[in-house]
Amino acid sequence: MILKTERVSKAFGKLQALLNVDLEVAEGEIFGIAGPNGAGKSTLFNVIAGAFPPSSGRIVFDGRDITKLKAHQICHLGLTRTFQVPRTFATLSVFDNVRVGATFGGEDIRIHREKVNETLAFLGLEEARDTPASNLDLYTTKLVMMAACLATGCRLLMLDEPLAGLSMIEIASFLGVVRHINRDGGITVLMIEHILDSLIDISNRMLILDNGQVIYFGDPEGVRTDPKVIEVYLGEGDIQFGEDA
Amino acid sequence: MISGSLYACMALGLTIVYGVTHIFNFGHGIVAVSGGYFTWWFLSTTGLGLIPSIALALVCMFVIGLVLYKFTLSPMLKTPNWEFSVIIFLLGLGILWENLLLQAFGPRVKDIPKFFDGRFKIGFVRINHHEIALIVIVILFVIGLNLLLKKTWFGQAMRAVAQDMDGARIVGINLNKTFGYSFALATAVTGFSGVLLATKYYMTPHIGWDWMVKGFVIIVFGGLGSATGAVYAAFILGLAEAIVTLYLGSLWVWPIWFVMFLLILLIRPQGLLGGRTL
Amino acid sequence: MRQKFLAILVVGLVAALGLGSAWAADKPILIGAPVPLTGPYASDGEQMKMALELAVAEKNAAGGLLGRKLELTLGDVGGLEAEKIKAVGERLVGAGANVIITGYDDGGVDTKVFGEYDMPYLHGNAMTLCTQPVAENLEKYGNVFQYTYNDKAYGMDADKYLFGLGQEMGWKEPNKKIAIIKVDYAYNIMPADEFAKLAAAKGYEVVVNETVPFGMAEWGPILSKIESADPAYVTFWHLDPTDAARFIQQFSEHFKDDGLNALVYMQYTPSIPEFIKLAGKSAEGVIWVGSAFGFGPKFEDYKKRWMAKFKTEPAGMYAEATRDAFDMWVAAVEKAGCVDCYPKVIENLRATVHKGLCADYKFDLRDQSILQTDEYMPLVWFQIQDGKNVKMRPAKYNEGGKYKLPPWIKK
Amino acid sequence: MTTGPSASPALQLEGVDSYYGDLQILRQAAFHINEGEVVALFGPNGHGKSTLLKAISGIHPPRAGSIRFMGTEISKAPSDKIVEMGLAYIPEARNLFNEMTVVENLRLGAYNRRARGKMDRNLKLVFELFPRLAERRDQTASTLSGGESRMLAVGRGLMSDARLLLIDEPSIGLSPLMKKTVFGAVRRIKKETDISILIVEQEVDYPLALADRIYLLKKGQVIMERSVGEISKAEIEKAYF
Repeated sequence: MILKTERVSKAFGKLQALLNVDLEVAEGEIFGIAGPNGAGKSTLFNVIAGAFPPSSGRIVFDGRDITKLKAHQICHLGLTRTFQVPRTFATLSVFDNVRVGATFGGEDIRIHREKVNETLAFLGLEEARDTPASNLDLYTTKLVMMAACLATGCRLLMLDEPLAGLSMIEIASFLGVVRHINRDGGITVLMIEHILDSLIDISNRMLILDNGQVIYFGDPEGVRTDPKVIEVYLGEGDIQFGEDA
Repeated sequence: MISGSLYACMALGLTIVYGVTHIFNFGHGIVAVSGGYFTWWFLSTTGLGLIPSIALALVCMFVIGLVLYKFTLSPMLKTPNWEFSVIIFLLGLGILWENLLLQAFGPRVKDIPKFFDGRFKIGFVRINHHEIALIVIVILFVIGLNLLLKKTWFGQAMRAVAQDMDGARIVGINLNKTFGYSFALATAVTGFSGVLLATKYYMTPHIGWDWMVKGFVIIVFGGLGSATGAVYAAFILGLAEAIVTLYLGSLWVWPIWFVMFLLILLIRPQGLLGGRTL
Repeated sequence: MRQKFLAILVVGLVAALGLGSAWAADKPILIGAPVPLTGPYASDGEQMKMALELAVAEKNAAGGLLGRKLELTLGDVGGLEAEKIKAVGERLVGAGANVIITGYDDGGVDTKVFGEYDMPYLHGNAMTLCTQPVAENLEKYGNVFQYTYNDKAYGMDADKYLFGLGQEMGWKEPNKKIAIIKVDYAYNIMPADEFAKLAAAKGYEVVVNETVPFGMAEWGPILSKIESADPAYVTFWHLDPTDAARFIQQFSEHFKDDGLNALVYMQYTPSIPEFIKLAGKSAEGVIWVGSAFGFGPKFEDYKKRWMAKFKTEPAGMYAEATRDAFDMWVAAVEKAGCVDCYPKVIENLRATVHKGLCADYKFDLRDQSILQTDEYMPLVWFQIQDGKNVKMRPAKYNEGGKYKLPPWIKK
Repeated sequence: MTTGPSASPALQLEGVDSYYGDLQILRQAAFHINEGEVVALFGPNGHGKSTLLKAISGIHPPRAGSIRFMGTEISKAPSDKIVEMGLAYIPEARNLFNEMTVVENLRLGAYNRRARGKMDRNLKLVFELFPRLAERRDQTASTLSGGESRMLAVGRGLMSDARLLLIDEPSIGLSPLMKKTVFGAVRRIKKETDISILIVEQEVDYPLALADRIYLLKKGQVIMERSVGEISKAEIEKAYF
């Protein structure tokens, strides 16, 4: 197990965002998380990545208790994340954006350069290396964000709705990159996504959250037929129009 | 309490302008003073009573605000870096206007009569009728402003612009018009605070700068652009002023204000109720 | 060759100087006046300006000084900031001022600014800060004259007379406690501290000692402090009439019902007419001390001329003191027979015994400030009675009145 | 109530050019929407879909070309006038008033003079379409979930008494169930009113099931027009290249 959460709960005032969430991610797998809007998916990421501590419960990463660690400490241990809203440094070039990630490692400048170049090559971003981030399209921006995470030298990468806003073709090629990172880079991936077909397709195992609680855990294909998941998340039928159905 | 309520009134004008248009009005103090001077002038030359004079003064302030916006600020807002040029412009205009007041009315102190004479006593505390009147007026004023913001189309438009400018345009609000009327309204509100201040503390053309600095501390303390925050901050700082004067000496008021100011910026960088808007 | 060149140069210079002075006879004599025309002291500054304008106009109408016209150049020193006085000073001297006259212009650097030059500088700053350098280096700062006494004089004077007043009005001090409220300014801190020191030596105890900033609007907390300390003397050292009026107004309201068994003393401020106008009835019974200005036959005549020119009354001591300074300097120049023979003019100023509009002036030769005695430029004690300032002492000024118990002392 | 597609265009664009600074986004864009029609606009990211909607709604006016709405030229009209004429833009970013309640947001949707009188009627309609919003009417907008705030944005657009809705990427970030709800509401608008709708989307499935016609926008130009039924999802994907 590279990542394990034990009965993790988080409350914001009266709002119970997470309740006793148990999660186990095995080294080398792609793990998918889905669930209705407001189910607590992003909160779970935030708690794991150390943006804020859980109200109760324990988080273990790579055999180490990280429950109380700060975000940057967790990052140093090799666990990084991307955000739903693309965040890059607009005026910096792609190279510099990625280098900011690499600098977290605290090694000397030469090693950074190499690592950044390596990462850019790995993700096929060499051509864009000198483009300012503000001139990139959405797809490339997402790749750059991911590159910046990888350059920290992480072992577990958490992606928060990486496919949102991408066209079908872009989705397909982005998933290809994720597989490449996973297989050839040896990086474990934890991914939140609404585009369920894609998520089922790429994940080794999946978890569905609803109201802060785990309602499904296990085989991705099983998601489609699980009655509880259909009730709160998928809705009946294939293409249907919700409330007037 | 009393200083608090007067500060609140003054800070509200600043907050409206900043909240809606993101203009920092560095001529704010002199705007307040102008309200007082107009009232004083109508009172001493027209033979009108106090209330009509105040009303007339506020109408003047509103019109001046509107004209100022239409012919100077509105064109400036279209230029890049307007945040800075507008600050400098308003600052310069404030100084110019102050000197015009000085030329027109001389440096002597002016005052506006109290609304009520007399006072009463509760236990050991003596309270003037005038001070009660001031507090009541300010409370009514805050309530009225709140109603305006919440219950009228214009008020809702101001809030909408303050919260999301693009959203406001999407629902069909004319930004320029809303900016203009907000600026005019704020000018009148600020002028009114000057009237109230003048009934209690007298005024000279230059006194506005003191008021303005206090106003700035209050609105940043309260959270930029938050009207409720400004009112809370005004009362908190007014109370702090009284307590500090009593126990430490009045020279400590400013230092303590700034310590509180720094503390709140450290603990809550967005200010007391920052992030919330009109 | 070189000697010849030098000779020509010398001849040229002498010729230029000769021509220059011949030309100078037509050139007006320049009076530089650094005064506060904007900012918190603008109302005093306006009086200084008017006083000098009237003086110049009258002197020119009478044929000028030594046959030459006088001309006034003003410079605004605003809120009396050091950098302003410096800039204004350099400008006035640069313009060729033959004398610098002001009511007041500063809190302590003016002596250094004008001491650099030779022309006489007459100011009424009334501060030890301004006369100290003169006392320490008469050689260098010999051109600096302060035609008022020093601030500490108020403190010494208050100690001398304040505690005897009770007897005159049939009031016995209930205790030996003193409250001191002073504004954060040397002119007021110096005498207040001096007073505290001297009074303490007599066994009085300072129970409230507040330094306040300018622009103090809400006096409630300080009044509460006074109420709980219950002193027999409340002394108020300030120079802004607005702040002082707010104080006395809130004071009289505060103690209207329960009273306060204490005398209220004020330094200087009520001499500015604005004070009584703003404070109204609430100032009734206030005892205050100011300079000997604003009364007497010579002043009445001056007032008439003033009103003829300006259509308003002269307001405050600087309407008058600035004129006295001007006259002093005119007398010194006329006695010397020349304007820019500065050492001679300064010599004459030092020897001055000037009969001013209201009181007489004689310089203390140690620091070139004015002696404060009953004979020369006395401090005058007033009480506000029936809305008027009534002179109480020195005896020669007494208007026949007796001190009355102020309204807040309840029997 | 339903009148179905009619022949006279509600919206007609001809030769629209739009720039951001020196960068040209739209090149001679042209298309039309008939009254009562639902049209879907597809196209790769960054090729001008959102810019097109901003040009129509007056948020970012075009530099050249003609935009006619109900027969009136609006390419130079200010955004508030365009809203008043009955054209509502529902941006992908939602642009809600976060510190206001749901119902305050909706009321502001009826800010324009024409809509004010019909506010109560339209409010009823919106609450009928989105019962979820009625439940949360006094909650502040910032506390809504992603799907709910998307509903609020659509609802606010309807409040303007719109005759044409421009909806930008309604499905982005929504769960499958939420998508069904939002598109379900769009279908009800189609069935029960004669409001015309333009949907810009990445996800093809729902719009294909809803729309009467589709357009494809690529490199700032409308390169393809098809009636639904004439084209499959796979063909659209292919056209992206």
